[in-house]
Amino acid sequence: MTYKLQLIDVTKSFGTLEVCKGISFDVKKGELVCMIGSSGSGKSTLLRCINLLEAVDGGRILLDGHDITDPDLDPQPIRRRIGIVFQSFNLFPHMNVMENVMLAPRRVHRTPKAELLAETTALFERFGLADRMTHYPDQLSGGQQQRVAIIRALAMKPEIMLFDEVTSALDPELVGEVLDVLRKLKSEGMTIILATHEMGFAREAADKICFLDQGIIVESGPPEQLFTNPKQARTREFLSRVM
Amino acid sequence: MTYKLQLIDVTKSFGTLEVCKGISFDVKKGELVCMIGSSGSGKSTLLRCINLLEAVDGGRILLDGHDITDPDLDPQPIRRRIGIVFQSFNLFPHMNVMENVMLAPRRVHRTPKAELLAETTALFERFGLADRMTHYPDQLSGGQQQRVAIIRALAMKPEIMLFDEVTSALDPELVGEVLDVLRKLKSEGMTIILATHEMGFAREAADKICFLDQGIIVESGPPEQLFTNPKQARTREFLSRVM
Amino acid sequence: MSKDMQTGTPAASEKVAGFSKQARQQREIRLRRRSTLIATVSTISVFLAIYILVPMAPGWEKVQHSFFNWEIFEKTFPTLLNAFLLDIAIFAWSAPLIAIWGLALALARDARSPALFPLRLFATVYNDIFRGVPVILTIYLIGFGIPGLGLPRPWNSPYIWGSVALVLSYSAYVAEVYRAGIESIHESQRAAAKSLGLSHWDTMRFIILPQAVRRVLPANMNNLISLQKDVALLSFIGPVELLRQAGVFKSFYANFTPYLGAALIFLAVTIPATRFADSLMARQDKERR
Amino acid sequence: MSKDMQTGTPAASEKVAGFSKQARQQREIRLRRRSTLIATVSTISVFLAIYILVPMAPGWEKVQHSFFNWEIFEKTFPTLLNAFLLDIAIFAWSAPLIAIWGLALALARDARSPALFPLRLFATVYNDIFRGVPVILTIYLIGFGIPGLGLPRPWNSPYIWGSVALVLSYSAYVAEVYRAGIESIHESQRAAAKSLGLSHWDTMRFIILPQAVRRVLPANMNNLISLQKDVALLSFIGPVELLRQAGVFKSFYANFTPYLGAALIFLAVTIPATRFADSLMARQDKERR
Amino acid sequence: LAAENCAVGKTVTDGVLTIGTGNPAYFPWVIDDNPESGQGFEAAVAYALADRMGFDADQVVWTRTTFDQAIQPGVKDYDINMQQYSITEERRQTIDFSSPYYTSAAAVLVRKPAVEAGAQPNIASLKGLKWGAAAGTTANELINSLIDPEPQTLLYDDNADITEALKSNQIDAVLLDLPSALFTAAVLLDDGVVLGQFPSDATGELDQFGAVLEKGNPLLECVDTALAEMGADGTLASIEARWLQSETGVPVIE
Ligand SMILES: Nc1ncnc2c1ncn2[C@@H]1O[C@H](COP(=O)(O)OP(=O)(O)OP(=O)(O)O)[C@@H](O)[C@H]1O
Ligand SMILES: Nc1ncnc2c1ncn2[C@@H]1O[C@H](COP(=O)(O)OP(=O)(O)OP(=O)(O)O)[C@@H](O)[C@H]1O
Ligand SMILES: [Mg+2]
Ligand SMILES: [Mg+2]
Repeated sequence: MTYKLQLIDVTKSFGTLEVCKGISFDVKKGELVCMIGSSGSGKSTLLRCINLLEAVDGGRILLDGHDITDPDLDPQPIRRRIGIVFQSFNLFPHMNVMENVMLAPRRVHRTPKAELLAETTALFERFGLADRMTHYPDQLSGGQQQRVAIIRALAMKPEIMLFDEVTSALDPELVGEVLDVLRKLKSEGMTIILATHEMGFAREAADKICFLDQGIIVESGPPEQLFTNPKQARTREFLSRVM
Repeated sequence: MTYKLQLIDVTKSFGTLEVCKGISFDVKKGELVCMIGSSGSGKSTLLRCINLLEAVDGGRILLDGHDITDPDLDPQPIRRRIGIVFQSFNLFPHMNVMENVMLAPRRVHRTPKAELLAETTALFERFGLADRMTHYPDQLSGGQQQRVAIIRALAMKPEIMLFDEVTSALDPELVGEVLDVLRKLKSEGMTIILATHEMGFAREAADKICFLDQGIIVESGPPEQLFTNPKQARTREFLSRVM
Repeated sequence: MSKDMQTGTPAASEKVAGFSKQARQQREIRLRRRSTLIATVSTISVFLAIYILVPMAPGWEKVQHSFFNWEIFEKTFPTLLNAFLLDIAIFAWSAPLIAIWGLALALARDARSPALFPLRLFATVYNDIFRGVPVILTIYLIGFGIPGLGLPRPWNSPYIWGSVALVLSYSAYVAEVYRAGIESIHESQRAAAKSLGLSHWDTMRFIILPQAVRRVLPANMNNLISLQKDVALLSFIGPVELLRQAGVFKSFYANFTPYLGAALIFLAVTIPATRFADSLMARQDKERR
Repeated sequence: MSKDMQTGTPAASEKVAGFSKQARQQREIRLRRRSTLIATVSTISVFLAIYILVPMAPGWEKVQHSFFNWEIFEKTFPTLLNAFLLDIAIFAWSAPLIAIWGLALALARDARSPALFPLRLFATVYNDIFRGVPVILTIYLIGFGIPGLGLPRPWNSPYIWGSVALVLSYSAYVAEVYRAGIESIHESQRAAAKSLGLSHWDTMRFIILPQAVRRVLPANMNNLISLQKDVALLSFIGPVELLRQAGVFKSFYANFTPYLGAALIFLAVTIPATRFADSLMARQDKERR
Repeated sequence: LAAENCAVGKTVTDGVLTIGTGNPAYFPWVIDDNPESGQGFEAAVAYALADRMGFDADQVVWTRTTFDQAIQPGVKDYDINMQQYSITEERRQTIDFSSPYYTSAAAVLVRKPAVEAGAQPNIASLKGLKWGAAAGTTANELINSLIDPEPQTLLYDDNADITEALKSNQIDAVLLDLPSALFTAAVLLDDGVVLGQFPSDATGELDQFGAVLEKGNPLLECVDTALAEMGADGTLASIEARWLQSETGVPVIE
């Protein structure tokens, strides 16, 4: 059993709008998978389904081989194993960033305060934000905020991290620092799924690219192949528009 | 007299915050000048000063050789000669796009209705939006909205057009269509000043690049020189971050 | 391509079939049924408890006689309904005046030329005063006071001066709501209008006001609902509208059931109106996202 | 580089020197002075006109006697001030109860488990009823009705039940405000909390409520100001507070000056409070941009 | 109306006497809230007065006002208003009163439980009770000057509210004019007791009822003349005897 996560024929509708029309793919441990595709193609919805923030309508999602879409399961313990970072509105604006990071481990894992403080400080240091621990989110730049959001997810010690266009709301200059963090995570062996518009980064860092269009995976494969030699006309058209 | 617009030592503060610290540059008729620089460097403020939406504190702005910063001048007739398009919140959401375009000529120039309708239709056709004239702004994509905003400014028959990061709020796929409109305007001989983060476009289309940092123009020159061989350390550093 | 991947996936889970759409739907229906059952049972038991326990209070019979007296209800309700027509009439002529005068005040507060400073000052002081004094006090002062100045007959009517008091009070609230709406329109909209060369007044008329008025519609709906209720305060200076009629019946029968009838009539109007305002608000919130 | 450019620019304009910063500032100061002058002159002339013209109106002497009677003002004002202490006391013990009960109602309306359906239903119906009925009616019905159930002496006091009526009425409004605040917190904040594995209640307590309560502070300030004014309605079931005391004086002297005194006392409290709420609101709007 | 009549040209509507009363008008001053019937003390006085002034019964029109409305300054839409207004010097600043048509004793109304708890018709005992009164009336003044009770007096808009407050035991005692007190005790309460009445020398002028007229109304002289005649020839006394219960038997408070 080498797959960390498998999606099998996942479908999801909002009312009459079919957003995922049977999506299947799998992610090995330590892999970085990039999802690309135009706005509204269903990338965010898919990530939210994996994190159980949305219930799927059909199909299965297997985490370490266990179906996590079973409606009788308590979703909370599963969510803790899967970290997610959104495009924006990530941090809790009324707490300083240290409190942001420490809240969930304290309430959910009941980690003792001293231990937690040490762990948190270590995390902030690792990502170069040790001097910002008592700042409030709005005192930080967008890039720093996203890095804190990543730290917060990591503090729950997840097995997979999902990133939903984490650089889209950033000024171009701040994109780099967030992508650096992703590179670092990958090099440390984290399993990562990433929805992004940063084609350069996808090409450089991904193990696999999935191109979504209108709720289905049109094409997927290693970045060199997909970017240089796309098989599908739709992929070619999309790439010509964004590159 | 070949300069369409000259800025001479323009300064502008908000309270104690000096945003423009003596900015001088000039634009010839038919030229496209790009302003680049990191967030907060003062690009938007400068464009707003040129359009007289903000009053400068010191220095002069000459349009066709006439100082337009004279506080005794009525700003309205001058503003009509200078079109501006913003990053977002451009269109009036309660009117359809045709009404958006026709309002100002009707109220300001008092153009007769029939003539105006013909002109407006011609403009929409020229920019490929003839079939969207009765749509409301929120029924259009971001790129289409920006194109309508450009049409609206053009309907006042301005002599210069200012663009303030008109593609920053757009999905990457929609950026292209707006840049195409800019190319077209330039080819038709419009004088253009543009604040942008799109380095690729700046390099390709601009006649001159000005790099702003902390309220001064650090370096300016033709794009090949500035991008390939920047003289100032600050410019080099900025370019390394965004390219 | 995706088909390929799917068949390529090893069937590693114990539940090979997964949860089919039908199975999932059936489970959901079952869950929903259970919820409905729990909800129904718990609701019924709570109401039953109230129904059984309250009448066991020692003074219940007296209270029932004084407050829930069917006989008196029957006798007074038609007259109460009739009296409510006066509330509606007062509301109907006050509301448009409030809308107009409130808008004028909002524009006066927004006046920018220095020569119009007295206007701005006036509007500011006006709003402070009329929002600061309880409506009932304004009604007493204006409704009793102005006619006391010796106005000749038809012009000293409490209907007129009571309505004037309502209009004066409520227009201050409405003006503030309009002003909030005007200020909520993004600065860029003004900038866009200005950059096109539109005048201050044209910008207000074509760009700001249409958006502002629409945006504050729910807030103004709530003001209207309050107004509908405060029309009843006119009764304190004479007009025999619903509340006064209920009070007359109360005095006459020394029984409070007519007040209950009045409350029911108010609810019949205000609940649908509130629902409507809430739905307006919700729709607007949704649109803004 | 920029220095270079500047000197390289041909001095094409007629006004070679441009407008120096000093010249510009002086011009601005001059302009501002002129505006101030215009404003002052126009304000003074308007007030002068009022001051001269109004006393020429035919009924002015009567008005002065009935409304602006210094003698009666002097005689009644201290007692009025004293009566206002009761308003303050009622306000002081009602406001915290309203805040707590309103929050409880808001949470009840937000309850999601089916077993809590009666709670949700209750909160919904409660809010509809108490927002739909004029406060004065609620005060009559509860202030007279509940004590009528036969409560023993200290527990049947109109102070208690009048306050209860206020609390019941106002908590419905406050609950709606809280609810709007809770709903205004961006969906992503809930999603972020959920994705970290926080429970529903922890999310509410640590993430949603702290933000929501802060966000609706200005709206709740406005509710408090309304409450301060509606405390006066308690007078209808007995307590002799400011409004009643003014009414007694009015009847006794057949003169409206005491009402004016009452209005002044209300204004002294509500204007600063309103200003404060407005500034809170403005600060919040600014922050949100 | 005869041309020489003193009311000519002085009424709101020519040839008609408009009389204001309460809404509702209370027993025993007006029976069944129907003043047109002439039943009840004030209704009967009104018709007798109208007759003296030269108006036939069908020339009398009734209008309703609240208690407060009648004593506010300004133009009135009635000629005279009769709803148990006590004549006071302060009120005379703003409105005119006719000469009194009735002198009422101020009576203390309580419920049985208060009597059982030991309430007695003397000042010392009354001081300890919780008092209520109608806000616009002179009763509040009388309570303060005659009894000066320890707990704060509660004030209400009308008799119905007072009755309700008595019933729910929020107050122990109210001060009313004697006829109203007798009526309330007998009809509105199951266990009402008129505990006592104040001697008229104690209450001074505060318990004389006069009709209210607009300040400076020339009709006043007419009304006063008519009332004086009615007093002199015993008309008022006979109306009183017919409509108002005998006051004997209610103890006088020392
Ligand atoms: N809660 C919801 N209710 C209804 N429709 C929704 C909801 N969430 C998403 N959608 C719709 O589903 C479709 C897919 O949305 P999704 O956010 O997954 O796309 P995306 O690929 O992430 O796009 P983007 O690049 O803009 O983030 C869109 O049409 C969107 O409007
Ligand atoms: N109206 C204002 N009042 C106060 N400060 C302002 C105002 N407008 C702009 N500023 C400040 O002036 C500085 C320059 O802002 P400006 O918008 O001109 O920068 P910019 O180069 O356009 O940045 P961006 O790339 O983010 O648009 C910023 O620090 C900004 O906060
Ligand atoms: Mg998305
Ligand atoms: Mg900008």
